[in-house]
Amino acid sequence: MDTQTQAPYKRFRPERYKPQMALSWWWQKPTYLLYILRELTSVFVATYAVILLLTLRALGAGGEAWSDWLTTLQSPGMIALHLVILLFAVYHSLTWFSLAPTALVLRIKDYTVPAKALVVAHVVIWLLCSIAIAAIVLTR
Amino acid sequence: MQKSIKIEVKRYIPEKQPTPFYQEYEIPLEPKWGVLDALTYIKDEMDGTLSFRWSCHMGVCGSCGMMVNGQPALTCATFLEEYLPGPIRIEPLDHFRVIRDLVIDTDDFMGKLKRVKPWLIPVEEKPLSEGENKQTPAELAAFKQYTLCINCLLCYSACPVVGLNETFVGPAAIALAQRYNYDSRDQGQAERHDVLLDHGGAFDCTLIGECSRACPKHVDPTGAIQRYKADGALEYWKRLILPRGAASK
Amino acid sequence: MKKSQNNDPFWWSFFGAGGVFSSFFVPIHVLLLGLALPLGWWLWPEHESLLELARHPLARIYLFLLIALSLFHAAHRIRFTLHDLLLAHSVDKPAAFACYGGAIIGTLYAMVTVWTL
Amino acid sequence: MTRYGPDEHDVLIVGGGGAGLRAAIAVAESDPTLRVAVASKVYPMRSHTVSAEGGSAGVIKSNDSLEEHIYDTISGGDWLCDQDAVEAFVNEAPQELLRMEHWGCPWSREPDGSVAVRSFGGMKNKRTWFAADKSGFHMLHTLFQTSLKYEPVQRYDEFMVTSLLVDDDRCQGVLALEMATGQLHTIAAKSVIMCTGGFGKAFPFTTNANIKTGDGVALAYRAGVALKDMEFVQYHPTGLPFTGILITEATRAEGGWLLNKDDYRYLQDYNLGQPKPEPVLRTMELGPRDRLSQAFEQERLKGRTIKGPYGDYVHLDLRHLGEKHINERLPMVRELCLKYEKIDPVHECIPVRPVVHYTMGGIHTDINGATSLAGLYAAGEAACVSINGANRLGSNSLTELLVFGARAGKAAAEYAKSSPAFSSKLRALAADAEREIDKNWIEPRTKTTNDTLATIRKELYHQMEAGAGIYRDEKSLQTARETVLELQERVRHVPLQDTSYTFNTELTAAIELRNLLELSSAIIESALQRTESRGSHQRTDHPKRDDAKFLTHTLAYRTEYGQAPRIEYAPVTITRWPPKERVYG
Ligand SMILES: Cc1cc2nc3c(=O)[nH]c(=O)nc-3n(C[C@H](O)[C@H](O)[C@H](O)COP(=O)(O)OP(=O)(O)OC[C@H]3O[C@@H](n4cnc5c(N)ncnc54)[C@H](O)[C@@H]3O)c2cc1C
Ligand code: SF4
Ligand code: F3S
Ligand code: FES
Repeated sequence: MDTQTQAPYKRFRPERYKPQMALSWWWQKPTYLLYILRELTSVFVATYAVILLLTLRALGAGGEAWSDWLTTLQSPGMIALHLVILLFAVYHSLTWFSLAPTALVLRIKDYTVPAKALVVAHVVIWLLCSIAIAAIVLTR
Repeated sequence: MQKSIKIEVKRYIPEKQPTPFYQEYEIPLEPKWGVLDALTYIKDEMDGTLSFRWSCHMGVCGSCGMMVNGQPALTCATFLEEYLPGPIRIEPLDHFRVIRDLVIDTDDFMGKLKRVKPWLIPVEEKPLSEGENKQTPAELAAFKQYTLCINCLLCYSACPVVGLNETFVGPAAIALAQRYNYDSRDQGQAERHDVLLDHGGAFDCTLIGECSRACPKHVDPTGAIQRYKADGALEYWKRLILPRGAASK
Repeated sequence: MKKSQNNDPFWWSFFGAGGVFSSFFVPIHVLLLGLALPLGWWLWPEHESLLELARHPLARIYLFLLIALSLFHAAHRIRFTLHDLLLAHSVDKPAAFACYGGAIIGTLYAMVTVWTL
Repeated sequence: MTRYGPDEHDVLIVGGGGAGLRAAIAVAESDPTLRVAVASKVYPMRSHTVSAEGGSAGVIKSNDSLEEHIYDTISGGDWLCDQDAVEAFVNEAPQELLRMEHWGCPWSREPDGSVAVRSFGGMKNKRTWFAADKSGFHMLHTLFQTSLKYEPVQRYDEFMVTSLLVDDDRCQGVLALEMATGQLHTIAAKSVIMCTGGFGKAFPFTTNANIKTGDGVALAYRAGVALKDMEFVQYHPTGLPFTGILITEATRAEGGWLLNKDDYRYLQDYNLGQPKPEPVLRTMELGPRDRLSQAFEQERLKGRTIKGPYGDYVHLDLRHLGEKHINERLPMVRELCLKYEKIDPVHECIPVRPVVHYTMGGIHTDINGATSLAGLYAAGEAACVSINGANRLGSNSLTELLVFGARAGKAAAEYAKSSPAFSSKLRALAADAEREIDKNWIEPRTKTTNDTLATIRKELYHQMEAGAGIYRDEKSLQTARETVLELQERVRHVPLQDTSYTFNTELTAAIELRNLLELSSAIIESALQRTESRGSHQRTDHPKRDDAKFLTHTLAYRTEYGQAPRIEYAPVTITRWPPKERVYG
């Protein structure tokens, strides 16, 4: 039997309707918005990496360059920028830690370490690291 | 006591007009009714032309997924009283082509499902006479969660990446691949790497996490995908650095 | 087994490492060097002693990794976010080029900086 | 459609449930050159096998024996089983279940890694393999996923088969409605296997899914094949009152109790043994389903059940099992109760009532699934091979899908290889069938009636529950008989509102309803003429089993549309287990 000559049951061949995603999709659900904010933290992380690089440059360029750089840092614009960066950086850290358990499944024999415990562990380590860095820098 | 509730249904009948339209129905509000019961009521008593899929009415066949007030949901396991006083807006699942009314085209998904080789790939066939493969409860627990997927596709319509990127195999398919990867009886990971490492594979996921929030069976595709990314990246480096064929067989 | 045509796992590895590094260490640096010190919440350590600290071999490695990995982390994310926000596959190639390119340049610059400190 | 190959096959399987998929794999394995296809009106993993919870029986433990499984099945079926079929079934069950294990089915395990088994109603020994309480779900998905690896297996998903193409006295394919387009396809096949499941949807309160409308059984019936033992319809004693959602027998196997409105374990009053705190096999709550459902009905008549908005009910008490045990062994039950009844079985009793669950009757086949029509095979709940007799034992059905799915697959493959070329009239036959559909359903009708599909369906439900329910008698059956025949006439005049060709679910519902009506009339007529009580068929006017007259299979043959069937009888195969009284407790 050939199928080619098989007459269609009715002339009709339906079209599919393909919905389009709106440009504003990320605005339509709170969780999407939080996601986009989380992704945008990367812009600030990158910005800070550049600032840190400039800081090192200034540090390496001698005492005068360093105090110039400090003055720059003290400008209100720079302070404001750092505040924003800090906000996003902390959001980045928190979201990163809260998602860490998704990739990490710790199983000790029959016991699976609950995700919450892993998140808490991350936060604790984060705080310890931060204190350590602060101590090293500030006790100079 | 509220006696009735308004249901707005997004309809699409290709013979009628090329774009969808909304239609409203006012139906009696019965205790214990699910959204699906409302739809069958409409179909039986008000409008025989409304098309939608359903079968088991117990949240296990996976055919009745729709958008309910903008969230993907299994309509047989979502209840009217959760949406009082209404109205309730019912639409076909997002990101899929629509065939008719609330019926979406799932062929693309069926193809993707097959691509990840969701079957047991043992090193060699074990003859029946040797009995069962031993698998301890702990080994079972290592992949059990990923076996629970009912292919309802809620995760696909929750995930923006699915909507943005047609080639993405998607959360459920990757979770299913992981279901076999983590099965102590399976040795097919290498074959599945070929798909999951490639374009459209796990690395297209940007960890939005909506898939897991939408999943009615707590499969946690987000976790499955993230865990894959860790395994997959390792495999990638092995394939890059080690001579051909030396990476995991 | 076939070689993957897709380099995303490569970039993702750096993205992941960068994510870990930056989430643990970036906030404290912002707080210290960007706010606490300029605003005088603490006495400024001397330029000399700071420089000495930064020249410690471990510190050099640490600083280099922090900058480079943060850049790669950000590059990967920005690339995908651009794609998600603009809904355009056509931007992906140029975006990838710009993002990863930028990260590579930044990394080289960081290497020189740290080396010559 | 590029997705589908040419519509010509060696073996076509209608139905993508457990039986259909197992058959497809059997064909593909027996000869990879055969062109095999599965046509299903829903995507295979949506098939109703998905909702089976409890498990699948097969002897595997060393303290169990094949002999015992055979005996439990035969006595459970009130001696109406064909004993040769039961023997084959029990013998092949373990290897089929093992094969499922080798295909990856996530069976629950013992601590040492071997497969765990649980007890089940009517079984004297623990032999039910299970995957938590989602056994059917896991089996169906395992079969479906495994079937994907066999390249020769093609699929026609969401194709509803509407007619068989019969010429030269053999079945040569089907006509199927592609739901997405409304196109009718002629699918030619050397042999066809009907795996379309049961027809519990003829009743209002049922655990069965919307798709269980017995289409394949009706198709075979229309093609002249006899329907066997249609009067035997199983009520499951524990369904949720409104939704009919099944609360698996495993709840009772794990130790659940049935309590009437006085918190009394009423089963002890019905020859089912004495209550013990621990579950005891083949007694009390672990008695067979027919007995438990009948006990409920008796309690109801005595006014000792609880009244609710959706009918009377009793309580299933799991509270003494404790939260940990319930979560481990019965997670789905807890989930279902929380969702659909808003109660937590850890702290509250579950309201339950008997609901229609399984249809023992079906297409009359031999031990290889072959029917009297050459080229037509059947397996699964659609078929009646006769291993279930007058009452199926829980957990035998899933195994039946595997054993007889595989057998039918092999037999159909053999037949296809030796069968002659398609007859030249196939195209014309298909055109006829197509015209029939068009005439009956598609052509716009002037409105001459106020009937709708829903009103007719409701009337059918009412008649089946009242006339052919747990207890039946001459009078109730007669009324049901008249009404159902009348409904068959009325349904022909119902105009459809939906004139679209695209996914017209009103059209498919109409076809399904017509199938249900035909089957219902076969159920009723078979029940009317069996003037005895046996297993699930209980006649209040003939309360005794009558082996002298009725140790026989009922065969219902179709006469005219809208006429009652012709009933004949065929002997039951008895080999080593002569009929005895059925005792439990
Ligand atoms: C709630 C519930 C729990 C159960 N629990 C157990 C248990 O614990 N143990 C046990 O042994 N048994 C159990 N059973 C019984 C068992 O699940 C069924 O008997 C069995 O699954 C039937 O399988 P099947 O393959 O014959 O049909 P199904 O799985 O019902 O599949 C029928 C297939 O036929 C297709 N089809 C139907 N009509 C057409 C048509 N016109 N055209 C094309 N395709 C068509 C459908 O699409 C579907 O794919 C349970 C049943 C129910 C309802
Ligand atoms: S992963 Fe969850 S949401 Fe996605 S298809 Fe499976 S069950 Fe549905
Ligand atoms: S929502 Fe989508 S992006 Fe990944 S984590 Fe889930 S698949
Ligand atoms: S109808 Fe089956 S999942 Fe809702």
